[in-house]
Amino acid sequence: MNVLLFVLGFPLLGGVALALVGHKTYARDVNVLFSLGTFVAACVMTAQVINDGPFFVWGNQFFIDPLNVFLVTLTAFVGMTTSIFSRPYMRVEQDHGKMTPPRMRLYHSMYQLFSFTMLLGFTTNNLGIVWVAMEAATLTTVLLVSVYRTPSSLEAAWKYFILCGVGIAQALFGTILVYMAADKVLGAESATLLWTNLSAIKGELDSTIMSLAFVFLLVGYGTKIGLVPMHSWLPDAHAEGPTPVSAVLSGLLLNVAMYSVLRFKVLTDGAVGTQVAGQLMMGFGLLSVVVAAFFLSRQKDVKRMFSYSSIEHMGLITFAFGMGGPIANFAGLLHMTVHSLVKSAIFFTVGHATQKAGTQVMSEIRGLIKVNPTVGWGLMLGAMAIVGMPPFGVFASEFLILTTAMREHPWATPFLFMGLGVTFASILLRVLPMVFGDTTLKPLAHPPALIPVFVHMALGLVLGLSIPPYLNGWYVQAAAMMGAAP
Amino acid sequence: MSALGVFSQFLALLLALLLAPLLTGWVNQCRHWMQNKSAPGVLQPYRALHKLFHKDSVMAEHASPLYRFAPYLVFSCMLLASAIIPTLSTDLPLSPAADAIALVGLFALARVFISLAAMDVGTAFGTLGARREMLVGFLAEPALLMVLFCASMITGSTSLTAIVETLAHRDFAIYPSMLLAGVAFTMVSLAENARVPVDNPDTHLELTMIHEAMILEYSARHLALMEWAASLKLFAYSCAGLALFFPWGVAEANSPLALLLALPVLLLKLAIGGALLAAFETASAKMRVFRVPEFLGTAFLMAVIGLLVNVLLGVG
Amino acid sequence: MNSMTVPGAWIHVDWVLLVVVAWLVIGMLGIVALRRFRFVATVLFPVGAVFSIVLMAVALSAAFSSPELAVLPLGLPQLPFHLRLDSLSAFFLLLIGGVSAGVSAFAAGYFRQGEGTPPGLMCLEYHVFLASLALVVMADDAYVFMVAWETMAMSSFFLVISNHRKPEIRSAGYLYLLVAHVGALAILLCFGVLQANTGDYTFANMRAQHLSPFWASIAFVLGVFGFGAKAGVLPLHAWLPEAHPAAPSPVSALMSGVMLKIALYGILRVSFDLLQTHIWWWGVLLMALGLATALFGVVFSTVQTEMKRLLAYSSIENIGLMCAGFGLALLFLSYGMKTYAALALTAACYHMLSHAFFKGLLFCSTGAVMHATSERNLGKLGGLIRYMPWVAWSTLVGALACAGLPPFGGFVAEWLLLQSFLFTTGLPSSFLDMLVPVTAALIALIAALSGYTMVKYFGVIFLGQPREEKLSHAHDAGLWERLGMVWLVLGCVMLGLFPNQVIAVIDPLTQRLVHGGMAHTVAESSWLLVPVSIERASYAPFIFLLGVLASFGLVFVLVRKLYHGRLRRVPPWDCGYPFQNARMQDTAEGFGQPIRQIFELFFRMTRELPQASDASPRYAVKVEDPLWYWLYLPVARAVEWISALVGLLQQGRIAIYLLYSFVTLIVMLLVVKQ
Amino acid sequence: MIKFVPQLVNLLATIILLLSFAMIAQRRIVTLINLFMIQGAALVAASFLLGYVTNQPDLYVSGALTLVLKVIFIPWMLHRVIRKLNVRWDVETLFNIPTTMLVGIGLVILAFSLAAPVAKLSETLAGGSLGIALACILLSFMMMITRSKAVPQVIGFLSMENGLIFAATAVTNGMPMIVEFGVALDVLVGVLILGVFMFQIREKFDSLDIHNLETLKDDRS
Repeated sequence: MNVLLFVLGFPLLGGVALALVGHKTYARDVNVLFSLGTFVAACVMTAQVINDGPFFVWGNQFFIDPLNVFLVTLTAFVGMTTSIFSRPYMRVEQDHGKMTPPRMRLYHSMYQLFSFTMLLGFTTNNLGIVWVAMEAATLTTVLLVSVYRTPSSLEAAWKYFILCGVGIAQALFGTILVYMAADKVLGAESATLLWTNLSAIKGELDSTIMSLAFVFLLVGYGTKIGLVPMHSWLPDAHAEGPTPVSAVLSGLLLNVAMYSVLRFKVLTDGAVGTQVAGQLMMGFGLLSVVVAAFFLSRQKDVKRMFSYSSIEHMGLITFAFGMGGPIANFAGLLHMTVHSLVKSAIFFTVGHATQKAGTQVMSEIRGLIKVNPTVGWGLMLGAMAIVGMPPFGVFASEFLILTTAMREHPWATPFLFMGLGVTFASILLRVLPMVFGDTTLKPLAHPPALIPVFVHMALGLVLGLSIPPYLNGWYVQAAAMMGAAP
Repeated sequence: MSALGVFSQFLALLLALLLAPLLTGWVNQCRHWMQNKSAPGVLQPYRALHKLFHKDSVMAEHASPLYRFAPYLVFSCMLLASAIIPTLSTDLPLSPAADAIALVGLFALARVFISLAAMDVGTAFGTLGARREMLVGFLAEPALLMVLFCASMITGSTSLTAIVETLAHRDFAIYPSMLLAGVAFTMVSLAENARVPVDNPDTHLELTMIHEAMILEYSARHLALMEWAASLKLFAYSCAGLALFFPWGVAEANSPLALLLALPVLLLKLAIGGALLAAFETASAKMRVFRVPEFLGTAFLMAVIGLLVNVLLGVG
Repeated sequence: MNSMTVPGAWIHVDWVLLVVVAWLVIGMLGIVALRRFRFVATVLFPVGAVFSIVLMAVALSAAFSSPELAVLPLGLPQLPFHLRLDSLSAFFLLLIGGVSAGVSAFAAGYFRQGEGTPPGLMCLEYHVFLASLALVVMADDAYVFMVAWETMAMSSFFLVISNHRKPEIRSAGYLYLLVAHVGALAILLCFGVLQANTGDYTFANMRAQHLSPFWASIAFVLGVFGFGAKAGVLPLHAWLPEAHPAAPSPVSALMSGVMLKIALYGILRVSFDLLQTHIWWWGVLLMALGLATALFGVVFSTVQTEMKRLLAYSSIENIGLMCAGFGLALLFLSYGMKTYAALALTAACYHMLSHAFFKGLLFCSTGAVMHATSERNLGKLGGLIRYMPWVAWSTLVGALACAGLPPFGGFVAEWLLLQSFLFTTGLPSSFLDMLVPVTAALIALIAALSGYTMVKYFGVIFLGQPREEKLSHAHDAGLWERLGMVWLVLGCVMLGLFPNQVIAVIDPLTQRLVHGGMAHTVAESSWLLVPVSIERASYAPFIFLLGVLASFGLVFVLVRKLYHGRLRRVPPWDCGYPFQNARMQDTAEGFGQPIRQIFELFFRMTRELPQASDASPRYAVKVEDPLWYWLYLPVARAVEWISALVGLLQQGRIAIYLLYSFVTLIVMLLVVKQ
Repeated sequence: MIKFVPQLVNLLATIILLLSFAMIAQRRIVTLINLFMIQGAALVAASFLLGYVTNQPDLYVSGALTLVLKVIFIPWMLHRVIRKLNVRWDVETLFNIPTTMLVGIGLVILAFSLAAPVAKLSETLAGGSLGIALACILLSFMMMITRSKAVPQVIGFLSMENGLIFAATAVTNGMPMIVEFGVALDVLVGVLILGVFMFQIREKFDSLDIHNLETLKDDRS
């Protein structure tokens, strides 16, 4: 009777249950309840890992270690807060007639199934299952993105499906190659896709196959991370779906993809011995940072803009992990965490703002702090945090990344400098008039749910000012687990 | 500070106070002679001052206190200036209190206050004069400073007494830089003392006047103080110039004899200097106000070149 | 707050932290009492001022004591907040405390009910700003430094846009924050170089590293760029004349008086303390930058017609002079001429101190004037000395100090600076020797020009006749405002009259940074300020002042005694033209016009000249900053252009998107195939 | 018999490759679906064969899955879809066919050259056919790029999956069972969702022409 059962069971059950009753009015609260249950279970599991270290579940098909347990908790947490946020939000959407009861049912059940697939992807030890989970996550989110059934949402979903489907297919080929490589070492017994076994013998894996495999995996999962130039689906999907979905997509799904790439990077580094994987990741990371920054600077739609900022941050994280080394890995993990928190918080506020304005076009959203100071300040602080203003955590990780890069890869710093500078300029240029100045907005019937926003911001603040020791313990172990690259 | 020092300090002050109007008078005298006019007499400035002090002061009704005390301040600034410039002796107790840079600062202070006073009443003339005065000042000050630096580079000091002492009693040497500096100094002092070709002390022509425009509103004792301050300024400049470029005859510390000797030498030098000034003024024509910056800019550049020459020849 | 030196004992660091915490608490109280204006104004701000004075006292005693360390249980896990209070920090804490005391008192009377940010929030931002200022100079590792630094930028940014309904104010704040952040990124990279790949970000470690000249130079240049951006050094000055006018006056006073100095503190810390090697061209670079900045600033400030813009440009000028001083000190240091380096550094620090006071004072006075007249355009002011004497006379002191006239602080600073330039002869390289006269000349010119500016500033605002009707019922500043301004006036006067005592405070700093100082020479000559030797140069402001005052009084008394003091008040002489009115006085533009002509090539001017045929002929001239067109707009255009190109990538066709992935895949396969 | 097996597998592999080319060339959607079905059949044959030779029951199972999905269900569904939406022709491709073929040949060469070193290492019977699998994947990728209607794109996507399955089967004698099932499930659900989508797209844009799906550009909108 393992706690993991609950971690995975709650969302799965919730998916089924909400598939039946998701259209009822109380479904929102049911949704929140299941997410809450998941979060509690995740916390318990975390406690276990903290107490008695990593452990296997069910014939080591599942493996819980510091790296994934903290991602699990993060996912469960953001999933919960997002469900809280989506209560009033979706209510308003229903009032505006954008959602109908059957769509609500689809939305709720897919929401739960989506978090199930993510948690599965994190916890499983079988790289094949990782792939399955990723594909399943894609499918569920495709349905979530298209839930409005508007032409643009359909288009976005279609692109999302095709591009990510193809990408995932590459990833599968990569996985097959890895399997092949492992097959030669371990022989034909069926445990050969278990990450633990693989990482045990990563030194002996054939380097040619592994490097080939990593290319496919990076392109494949990189599509889901949103690395330039495979990013094209991301802004559409984030902008056209409901805001809670944008929040979880930006905040969580990208993390899952990143996580799986990391797992494979460890193997590849072990097998190839050279830095090739790291260099590829650094290249993609830099490209994403710079290109996304320039994309950002020309957006008019607020959600598009922040989804580009997600691309930029993912690029930064990829760059950090590409550099490797304890500090950079630490920074990468920290950045993953803070980005999830802050970005989802931003999407929450943006959601309320867009509902008030009745549009996502930034030039028509003005003077939030006149109408609703809390939303306004939430957006302002969120923007400040996401562009890397201390004392928020994003700054902490950017501090470590930049300072490390400056001495280890000086050639990269001009690009980072340019990327970060342009991002800062563009985001604030758009956000300032949205928050300040005279207003054009109207108050709404239902009060916004701002607790999640400020909880997230507070956590981001804590991560910037003083990281709790146990969390730090996680990071350090996880960073070590990813191997201190030479 | 020795008793003699204190004495020579007082002597210098007294001399400045008394001789300043005389010098002005003498220059005017010479100029009238050269222009074939009948001269009012050397003592005319004293009479004018005396008359002015007797008159009732007339003042604009909305003039502020600043306007009232400006003349006193300007006057005392000039007094202090002429107190720290070694005229007779280099043994001046006050001189450590203010070196060359402070001297320039002192002139600047006086200039600022006279301009502010001119702006206070708010007539068109006053502000015009103030602006022109500041225009002259912002180029004249650095030029003067550069001239002094030229000397202090040679003598390795910015304290006036030290400079004069070294220049006067070091064995004679020719410093080409001092030539440039001398020319610059002459131009600056012409501008600073409202002389042709920069300004004309005895016209009230709004196209050209600078100094007169500023004190146009003043009358009686305030005007007297302003005039006296002006002649003190002229005196101070002349003494400074003489001390820098013809320092011979200035007495050293504790040598009463030299002190006695210094007085006639000074008078002689002043007489010649005044005559030359008058001659120059007569010979040259008043220039347009807009050409003043070029004039002073030239002076400034010359002084800087002088400094460069110093460096080049590795003096000091 | 556990301190390392004497565990348990209550040492300076703890006192400073106490002040910081107190400020933060005051800010929080402001949030609690968000809209209770009277409480915020008459209780919170004065209390903050009291703590500023405490800080000042602590800093004074800390300046002479040995460095103290403290470690706060905050920050990154491997990197808690390291704080260090050495003589350098102490000096700047003194500056912060001294100026902020006056400004806070002024602010207590200044902030009014009304538009924009509620007073409580203002109070929070203000005191967070103060606290972050104090923390920056205390920081002893890169992380806490950057945190405090950016907090400073952010809080001041929110203060600047506190009246955010005006779009131009918002854009000013935006420009400010942008430049500040770009600078911060550069500083970050600078620290990245300094930590030399050890992963240890404490300053102690950075001091221990010995970088190759190449890396050291990179660090120096990055540092100068980053901190220069914050200080308003050319060509990154453009935010300054926008942000200062936009901000409320006490905030501009703090930004101009204190924050710019904190930026210079960064330059000092990095180039003198953290970097162990010093290369001569660093000094030359800094000197050139500084002089260019100073000349640019002063020339622009003379032609401004808006009070606060004028002062902002004059701040740029002063910053430039300080940078020149630093550069000279670096030059001397790189040739091991410690005494002269100390002299130059002392001059620069003295200038910082006096500039902090008089510029704070001047900005406060603009605030008072704007409150009294709701007018910031010089062309519409005039004659205020009769309606608001307090403001006028204290402004006069500030203006004289700013013009660098004896016997005020500004003059002492310039005096020392010129002295240190005079000593530059005797540098090993003749090329540098040739540099000296030119630099000295430039400095003299700049000083004179600032005199011009200040006469314009004071004369046009306070003297003459009121140019508008409404001015005649302008009211003088309130009690708190007077208090604050008087405090700052006292600062200016003290700095002017007691240079030796001030230098004694600066001395530990120079001892620490360049291992040389002037204390010994100063100590033996009680009233005289003697940089090196009495033969070389000396200056005694006190005797100077006594001389002037004595002769003043004497003349006054004598005139009264020998003659009389009779006075008649009449209307001024109208030159025989009875229709004169106040509009016929020289305008601000008119006063700046000669400078505009002489330095024409500095400006980007657009003139509108009247025609003979015009029904109502009007003359207008608009003076703009050419750098804006040569540097900033091109960069902006470049970004737009690139982003337009990048935008082509995202053109909607799924086939093309697939093609991207496909090509990427192929290319990477080819890459790994090698 | 055993010694013929590698040749046989390679023969099947070649057939699959041939079919991919055929698909690229083919314009009629119905034929396209049929070709896809045949490809699936060949795949099934290959996996059964390998399963028989290496007597691994897993391969039978996966073969069966493929049979059910790729040979029976999906073609049937696609047929139904196109009948419902009556889209029979995919007249204009983005590039003309011969060019596409040429590029395709280039891709095959690349795939082989990439697979060659890897194939040497593989000691399974049909290790050599890794290159062919890779080629199939790349070809179907290209097909997806070149086709301008939704259905052919989906078919391309599915045939890419075929290539993957073939790779798994031929190179590694099949993935672990659980993975096989997961993959199969995903494919099934994916196809279902795609079907639904096509109807929705059709009803929104009344055509399956993906030129309609180009509104979400980045021209400052």
